[in-house]
Amino acid sequence: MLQILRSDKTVRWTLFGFFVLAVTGNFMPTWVQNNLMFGMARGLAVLGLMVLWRTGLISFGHALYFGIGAYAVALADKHFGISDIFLRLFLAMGTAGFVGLCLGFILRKYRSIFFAMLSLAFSMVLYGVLVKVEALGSTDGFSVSATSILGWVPESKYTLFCAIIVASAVSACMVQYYLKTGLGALTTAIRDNELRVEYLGYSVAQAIHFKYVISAALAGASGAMMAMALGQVDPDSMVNWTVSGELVFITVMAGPGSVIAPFIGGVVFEFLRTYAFELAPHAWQLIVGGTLLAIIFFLPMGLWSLLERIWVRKGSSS
Amino acid sequence: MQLLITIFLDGLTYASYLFIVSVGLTIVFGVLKILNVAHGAFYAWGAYAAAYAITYAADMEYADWIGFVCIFLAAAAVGVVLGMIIERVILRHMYAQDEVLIALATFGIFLILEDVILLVFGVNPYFAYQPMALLGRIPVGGISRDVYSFTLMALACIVAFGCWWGLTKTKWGKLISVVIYDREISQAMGINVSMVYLIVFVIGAGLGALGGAYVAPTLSVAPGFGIDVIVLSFAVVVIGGMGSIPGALIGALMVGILRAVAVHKMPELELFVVFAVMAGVLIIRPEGLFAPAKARTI
Amino acid sequence: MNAAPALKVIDLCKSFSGITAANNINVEAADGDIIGIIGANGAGKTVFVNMITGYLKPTSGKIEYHGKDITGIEPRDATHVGVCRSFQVSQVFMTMTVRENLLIALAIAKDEGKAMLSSPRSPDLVAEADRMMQAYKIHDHADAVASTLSQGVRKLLDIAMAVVANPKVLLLDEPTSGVSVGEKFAIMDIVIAALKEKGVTVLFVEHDMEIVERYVDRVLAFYQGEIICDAPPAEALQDPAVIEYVIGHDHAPNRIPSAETANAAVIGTESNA
Amino acid sequence: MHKQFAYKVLRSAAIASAVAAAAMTGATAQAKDTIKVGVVSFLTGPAAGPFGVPGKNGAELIIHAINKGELPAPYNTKGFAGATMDPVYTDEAGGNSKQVAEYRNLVEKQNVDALIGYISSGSCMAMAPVAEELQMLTIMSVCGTPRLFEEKLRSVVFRTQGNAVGDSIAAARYMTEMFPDLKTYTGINQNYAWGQDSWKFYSLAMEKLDPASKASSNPQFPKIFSGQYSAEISTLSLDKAEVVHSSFWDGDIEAFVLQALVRGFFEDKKFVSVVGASAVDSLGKKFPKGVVMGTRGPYGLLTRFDRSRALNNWFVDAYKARYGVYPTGPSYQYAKAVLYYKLGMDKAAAMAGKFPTQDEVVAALKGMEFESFGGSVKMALGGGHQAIHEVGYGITTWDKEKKAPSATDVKFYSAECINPPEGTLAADWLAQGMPGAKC
Repeated sequence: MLQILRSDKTVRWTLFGFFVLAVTGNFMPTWVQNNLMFGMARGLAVLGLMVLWRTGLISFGHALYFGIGAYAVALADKHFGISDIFLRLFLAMGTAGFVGLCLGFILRKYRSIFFAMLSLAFSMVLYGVLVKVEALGSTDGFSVSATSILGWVPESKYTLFCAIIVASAVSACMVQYYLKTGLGALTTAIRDNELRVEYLGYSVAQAIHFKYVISAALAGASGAMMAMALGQVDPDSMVNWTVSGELVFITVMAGPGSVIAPFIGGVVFEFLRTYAFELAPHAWQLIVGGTLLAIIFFLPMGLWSLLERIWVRKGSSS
Repeated sequence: MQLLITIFLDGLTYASYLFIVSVGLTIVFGVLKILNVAHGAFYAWGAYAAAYAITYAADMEYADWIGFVCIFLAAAAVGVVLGMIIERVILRHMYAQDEVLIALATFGIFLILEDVILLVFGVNPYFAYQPMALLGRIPVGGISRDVYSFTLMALACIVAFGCWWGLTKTKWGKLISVVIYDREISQAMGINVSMVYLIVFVIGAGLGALGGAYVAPTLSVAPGFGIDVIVLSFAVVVIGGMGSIPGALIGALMVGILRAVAVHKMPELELFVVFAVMAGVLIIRPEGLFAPAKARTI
Repeated sequence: MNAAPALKVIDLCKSFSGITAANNINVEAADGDIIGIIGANGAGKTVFVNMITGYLKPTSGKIEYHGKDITGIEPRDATHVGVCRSFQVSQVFMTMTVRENLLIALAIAKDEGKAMLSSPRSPDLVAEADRMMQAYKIHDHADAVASTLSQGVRKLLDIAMAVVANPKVLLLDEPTSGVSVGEKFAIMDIVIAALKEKGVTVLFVEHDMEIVERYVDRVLAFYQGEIICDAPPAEALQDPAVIEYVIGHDHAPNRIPSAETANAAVIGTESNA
Repeated sequence: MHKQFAYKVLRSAAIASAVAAAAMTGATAQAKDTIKVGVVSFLTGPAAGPFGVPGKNGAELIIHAINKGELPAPYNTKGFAGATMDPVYTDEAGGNSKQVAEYRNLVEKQNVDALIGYISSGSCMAMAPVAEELQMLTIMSVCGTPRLFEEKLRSVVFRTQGNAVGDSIAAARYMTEMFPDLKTYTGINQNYAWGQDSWKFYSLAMEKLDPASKASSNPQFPKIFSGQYSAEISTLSLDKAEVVHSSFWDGDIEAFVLQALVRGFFEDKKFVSVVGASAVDSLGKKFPKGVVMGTRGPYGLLTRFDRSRALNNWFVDAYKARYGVYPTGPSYQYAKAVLYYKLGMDKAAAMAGKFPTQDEVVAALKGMEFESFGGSVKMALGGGHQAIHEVGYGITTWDKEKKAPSATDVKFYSAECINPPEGTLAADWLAQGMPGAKC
């Protein structure tokens, strides 16, 4: 495993880039830090969706795992006062991963629109429970207390900022490694021709199930990070179908080109929304929706392909 | 007994509403293979257009029954105008794309239309109660109910019958079913598929708008009021089988009745049941209760 | 173990909602046999292949591999036991290069996919892929994306990927359909040579009687889901029933399968793949 | 080559952010002839029309007047501690998490000096922790859940609006006094903090005030903004209870009234609405007569035509002149919050003898008592952070000569009559039978 990672350039540049970001982050105004945090946190979920997308599957229900992650943190905080970042992440990813594992047994048989619809249904079931049960905070949700690291409570958000960046970097590298292995290569293979994969002697269902669990765990981590960065969870901005929509939106906007793309996409989305909301409080959805259409029409392979193109042009001209 | 009647009628009312909203969605999916998230926006637009027309008529002190005319005109207008624009300008360029990607595009359209509503109609809610008030109430099962909700049921029946008749008994209906069966071949046979698509989409949008327009008098028509409808109608359509009209009818009835039972017996399950049923049906019968089950793809 | 025939099919039947696609089929094939399957379209050739390789579950009957019951197993398990197949319409990974195609195939084949957890580009896998490409004479196309290949090369790749798992029994579904006349014999020479030296039992569906005559030890003639003749080619191709129902009276030794048989074959898979 | 590119992208990104960072740090305005204040209310969504916009208007009117020094005496001094306020109006819609993000943006990006607003109890509960974390003075104007200060004391968060306890107890007192023979009651409330608390305290108060009264076993808690209530209305109609209590607000109250009205609901049931006055205005003549209506304080419907208070008269006239409609509850509540901020600033400035720091303002605001457009306000609870004031109820009717909705049998209950003393939890106080209540 290690020598693959060492030999892989993307991994190196990812680590380097995130490192630079972490350092410069210290000098950024807090609102930029916040938007970066939110963007990165969302990026984690998008990374998982990207893995699914490469096999040709788009889930309209990943808010389920995003929400599970977020609520795992909130509930553990409320009832057991758990504030340690590692515990929180472990709980969030564990629960999300486990639920993903269970639902995976059903979902792995589904494709295209049916896959999308069934995952939507599952996520809405959770939503229906959350908004109606007072013990789960109903539509108010809960606020989440500050995060501690092995007993030490940092006074500035910068520490969490770094934590999120580390988490993002690590998961980006893991996924990169995963895509490098035979299993990873299988993602495209399955999208191309499931029949052949089966006849080569590999269970497509199993491969998809595995990817699904990965994406669920990542979405869980994403939700947990979001909860910690925001200090608040609630169903409408964590579990409702619009959240799944947003995640898919970012996935398509970022494009499947690279494991870095999701994080760029997430950050771009955060800033897009912040400014749209500031410039046109009455029409910010219009701006966001317009961008979505534009991307689908003119950049089917997402922002990453755009960056790629720019770079290629630069390269050829110089 | 009293309770049973009430639950049944509440369920029926809600089911009729759901059916009118969902049938457009299912038709569009059946023919164009598009899962149209923007359907919720048509619903909202229909409601706004109708509410606007009705309140205007009321200010002009026209007779109250004019309100009903407004409802249908508004629905038709929204269907034709928005439906045409969206199909011609955006969707027709996407039919080659992957189903889910188109669905995402319609999500974008939905976001846009939502805000355009704000820009056109403002943020203040509209109250177009005249048509509902006009019809008054009758006592049924020990409590009094509004006659309007019964006309809603009637409308649902008319729509259902209309769709069935239109698809099975008319030339256009036959064309459509041919196109559903095989797009390429029908093109080869010289059917103007793109025209069929346009007309079907307009009808679908119109039905969505009609749903909104007809319930407008019972609600405060306010911003952001198409959002919940989308997933509800998804649930209905999926339960019945995407693309199946009788399916939409059964789906609507199931969701409507179940929700009514929940509200009366255990309110906290009200939302849960709807999607639990949706998931359950998808698990047991992915193509829904009515669409024919397809062969395994692997 | 090897006492039992490589492949033994007993009273195999298959019917789709009333229509009988296979009726009491009995076949035995020893190690190294090369068997040609002929028959008009819809005679049940592909259904037969699909049942042996687990794509279709038989309605009744039994399939044995070296005496081991493999009736109705999943395709991947058929591959694991050593029964592999190729397809009428080549089933390859269209967006990948020839080498990548083979690398994935090898990674999966290698010790039941444990190789999947490391990079499929490991030197030994790459070397093996190159060896395969040499054997199947597609090394010139090593880095060409599959979707850009000619039918013939794609067929070879398809077959090569089927062979990767070192099958003992290999079913080739119309290896030469849709291939230009020039390529036909080239392909068959390559394939049969490669398989003979491995001692693989081969059953292949074929429309071109010349190919059948040239390569097979035995012919199975299908008609309406039944085997109407099981004999060496010389004998079989003279059999009146075969001439009547399979070849047609205008049987000329250098008959070229017409375009429509090829296309029909293509549609054939669409209907059940 | 591709990897090369990845590297390039990242490097440029890194550089860009570094530059951005360099540019943006040190961007904190110190000039205090103007102060920037975030004013948050629903600008979109179903709550915008009936609550957000009237609230925003109320704030706008007062801010304008204060900047010009046009408020009636004694408030006719110019500005906030001399500074003119530059308000940033933002939208409260879109869910708590989005609001928290927006709050951070206002504080950290727009560098506001304080925040005023928030209508939904959900928002208030979500914002309070952030306000504490960022130590940003925040004056909540409308939201009503008592949890805000009962769960924990806040250092920089204030609320100039009495909480659901007062509203509910007042409702219960009014019902037991006006309709002593209506013994059974049920309720329909939104399923979140505000709705849950309103129902909880109303039924607790009823138990104490009229032990013979009986709550229904099946009160309804629909999701906020559901809009369709025909099934709920049936349930309530089937219920034998004579009284129906509701804390519905935003678009929901209108929708409910419309759907219930046609079914003669208000003839069969005595309807108690804690905060539905916005519907009385939006539905006008259409609104059913004989509904027990609250306004969460001495304003809106109940005091509209009561010309006894100079401040109230000025406010009603100025508001009507500027916006062409009568001010509703939210207008008063936002105006009150802005006024409170001005008083705090002025007082702090007077004490400090210079432009006050936030700590000085907070100190000045603590426990302040002042006369607002709707009656007097005492910051008595939550360590001087939570307001108490009188709350009134009346019965809706249509005023023929004024051609406007109005209320009869209006009764007000003094702050001390409907609120627990400082330091006692409302639930405990009710359980003990409201000792020391001065009515």
